[in-house]
Amino acid sequence: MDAIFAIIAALTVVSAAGAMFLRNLVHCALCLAVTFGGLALLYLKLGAQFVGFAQVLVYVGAVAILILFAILLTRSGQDDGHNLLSNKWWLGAGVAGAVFVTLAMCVQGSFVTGNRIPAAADPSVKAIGTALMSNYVLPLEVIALLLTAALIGAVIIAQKEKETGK
Amino acid sequence: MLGEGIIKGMAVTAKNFVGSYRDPERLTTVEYPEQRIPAKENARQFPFLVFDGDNPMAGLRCVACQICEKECPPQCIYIEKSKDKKPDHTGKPQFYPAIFDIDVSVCMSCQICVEVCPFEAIKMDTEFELSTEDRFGGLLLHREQLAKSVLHHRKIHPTEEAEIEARRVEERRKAEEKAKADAEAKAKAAAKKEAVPVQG
Amino acid sequence: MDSTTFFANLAAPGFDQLFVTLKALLVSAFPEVIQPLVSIVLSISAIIAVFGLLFAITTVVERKGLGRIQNRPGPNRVGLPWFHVGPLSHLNGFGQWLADGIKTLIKEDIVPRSADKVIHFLAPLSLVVPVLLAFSVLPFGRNMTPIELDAGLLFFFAVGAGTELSVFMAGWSSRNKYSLLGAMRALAQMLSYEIPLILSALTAVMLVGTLSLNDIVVAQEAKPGQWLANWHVFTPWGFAGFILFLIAATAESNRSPFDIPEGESEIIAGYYIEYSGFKFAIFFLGEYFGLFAMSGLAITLFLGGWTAPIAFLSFIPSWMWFFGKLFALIALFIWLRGTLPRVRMDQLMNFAWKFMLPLALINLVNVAVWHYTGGGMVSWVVCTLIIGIPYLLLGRTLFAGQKLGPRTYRYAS
Amino acid sequence: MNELNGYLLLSALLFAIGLAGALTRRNAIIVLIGIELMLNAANLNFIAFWRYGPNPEALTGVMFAIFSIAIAAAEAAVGLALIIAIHRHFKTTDVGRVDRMKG
Repeated sequence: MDAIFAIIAALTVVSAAGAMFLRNLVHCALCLAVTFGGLALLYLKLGAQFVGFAQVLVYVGAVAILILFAILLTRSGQDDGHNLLSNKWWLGAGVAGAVFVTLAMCVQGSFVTGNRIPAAADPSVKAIGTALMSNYVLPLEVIALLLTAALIGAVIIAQKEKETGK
Repeated sequence: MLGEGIIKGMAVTAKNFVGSYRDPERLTTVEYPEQRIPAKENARQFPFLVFDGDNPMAGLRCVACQICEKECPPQCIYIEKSKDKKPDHTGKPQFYPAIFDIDVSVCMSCQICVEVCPFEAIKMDTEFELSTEDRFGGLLLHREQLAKSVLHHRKIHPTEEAEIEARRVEERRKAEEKAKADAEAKAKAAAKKEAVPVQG
Repeated sequence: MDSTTFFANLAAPGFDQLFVTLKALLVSAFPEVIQPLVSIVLSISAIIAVFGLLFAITTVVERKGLGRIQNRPGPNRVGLPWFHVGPLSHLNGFGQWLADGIKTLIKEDIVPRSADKVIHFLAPLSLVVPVLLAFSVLPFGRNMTPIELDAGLLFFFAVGAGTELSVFMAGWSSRNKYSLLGAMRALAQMLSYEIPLILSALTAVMLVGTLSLNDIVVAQEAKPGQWLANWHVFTPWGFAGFILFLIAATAESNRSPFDIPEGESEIIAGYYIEYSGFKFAIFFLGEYFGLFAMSGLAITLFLGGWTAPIAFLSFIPSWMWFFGKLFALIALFIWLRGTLPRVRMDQLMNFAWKFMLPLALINLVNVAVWHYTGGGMVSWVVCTLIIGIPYLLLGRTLFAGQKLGPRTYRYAS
Repeated sequence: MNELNGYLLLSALLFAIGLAGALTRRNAIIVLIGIELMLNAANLNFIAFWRYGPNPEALTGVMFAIFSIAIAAAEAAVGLALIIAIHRHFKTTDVGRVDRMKG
């Protein structure tokens, strides 16, 4: 447990909490971007360079921007002040707390996590590419299909109302 | 074909770029403090007082009639008439302005003072570099600053000044003739007076 | 690059490796423990100094160049202070950047009362930091890549994504409708043009088979026995890719003719309308750094990076080649800015999605065809046709239904 | 506490935060953000287990993370499109008030 991990982890957790519980939705989305950045740093620290950069490219560069666009399009940038939380928020908070306690107890009590030594090998981009094109070619194609479907689906969903209104 | 226009446009700009170095005539910019465009004859900024001869204060054409002061729309002229009189260019004794101030920060360059002046004593100047560190006192011009030689006016408005000059020469000639005629008449009268005793 | 490589290069000093040797010498002067730190600090300060100066010079050169294009002399007054004697006292206006810098430094920093102060403050910083990070993977010369990353290109695009967020932050936090409009325009434009940008960059990656920028440059160097270098721009797909990349890079760095996010005549200055003083200067700096980074990447991917175009010219140091090409590209951008009028928003989007994207996709196929046909005369013809015919067809459909006759004026003429 | 435990606990905490946000907030966009956070927490687990696992050469964890990122992007796009469509229809993004099946 070194200092760098502690700093990044603290940054990530604090910004994640901000993303969930800040009043202004734009602040939430910006905090979310920081969380994604922190996670990318954690990936880099774990030696997964490709995943870390892909995380920044996809999440900070696309998903965070998409969420910001959605916030502005639905004009929910400023909450009206009341009713921030749902009626039975204590139930949700209790469930989340219970989940965390359970997970933490599992992690601490598990024999699997005992004293592992980090593996040395850094995966080169070439190895990832080869794996994508050999072992994982079927998932890759499925993902391609899924992304295409999602693209078309998103366009249709967002446009639907307009067409019927005509 | 797509992109053709871009290439044509870039050729044009490249021609201008190279041309501006090879042919200084292309540069339309006038680098102001060093280079200046000579002012157009009808250019006008703020009024000044015209004087004849070498002595600015003695040669002022202004007779302190105060028409311009009354006509000035923003009321930027202040005149105080003198107590004594001094002769004008025709030799007729006239008042002169003891104080003649123009606040150029108020003046709107309308030229009405010039148009109403019966004595061609106030004219529009082309001087525009009037910036000063004192925005109240520095822009209130007194008659010493306002007085400028008729030669200056001839330089900036040659056509107009030539007209005025001709008129004034005519005036002077008439005045002289009149003076001469008066003198003659006087002389005749004197001669008559002298002759009367001879006759009588 | 690690210190062992530096010491290896000490053995072969020369003009080409001047800076590498110098850095190795400087680093070796420090105790062993802090050597990596010193190496990093040296790289960072070199990048900031060199590109800061380049930014300063570019602002003046751009204004002078634009002036000459419009038959004006441009700024030619400001020289060095206290040197107003002799013919060089004006430096022909090349002291302008210093005056501008001092002016922006000492100007009042105004923050709108209803602005989101924290985000308003963070926005310029989050623009400059990612852009500076992007420089760290560019190969400026032989052995002169600050950080040799296996996924250098991915890193470049990943940090580039951060700038989009900062544009939004600036536009939203200012509480000004024009700044928000500018930010939304900028975001839409950046997201749309990022796709052709990455797709056209991928062509080089596909052929070379690596994401490491230094390896891409090495692959373009002239092989022993060749007189012409293997620059990607010398091939049909590479030429098309270079043009597509250049257009997308222009849009990505908000340069004219794609400067509608700033659109002075419509939305005043876009997302940085509410910035003044030093924060504005940082935005300005960030824009230009982005331009330099994009130009550097274009050079690396298509113009052979630090390699010489003709083999016998390789006696000229590699870093000189890189910066020479950088200057040439900057000049090209200035030239374009002086030539083309600003496009409309719908034209911009149409161009991105109906022209750039299909062509970039076709170009990817083109590279594969080039690779499998071997790069001979046949592949030249085939590849030119593969990219040329869609270009003509798409160019025609883009203008279908538009009358582009000579312009008529109702009152003038 | 060893390093893997640290990552796993962090991941659990992030998951819990995301879950809490998704369950307690009213705004649909925040719910979506919570879901994204949970997905990211899972990704962190994948990478951590890959790094500290028995054979990292197999790249299984990395592959999982890559595919998960792609799916999350698709999910975000569709989810936000849905939210925008809902907003057009109900003029609200409050999940508590979107309670009619019939349009």
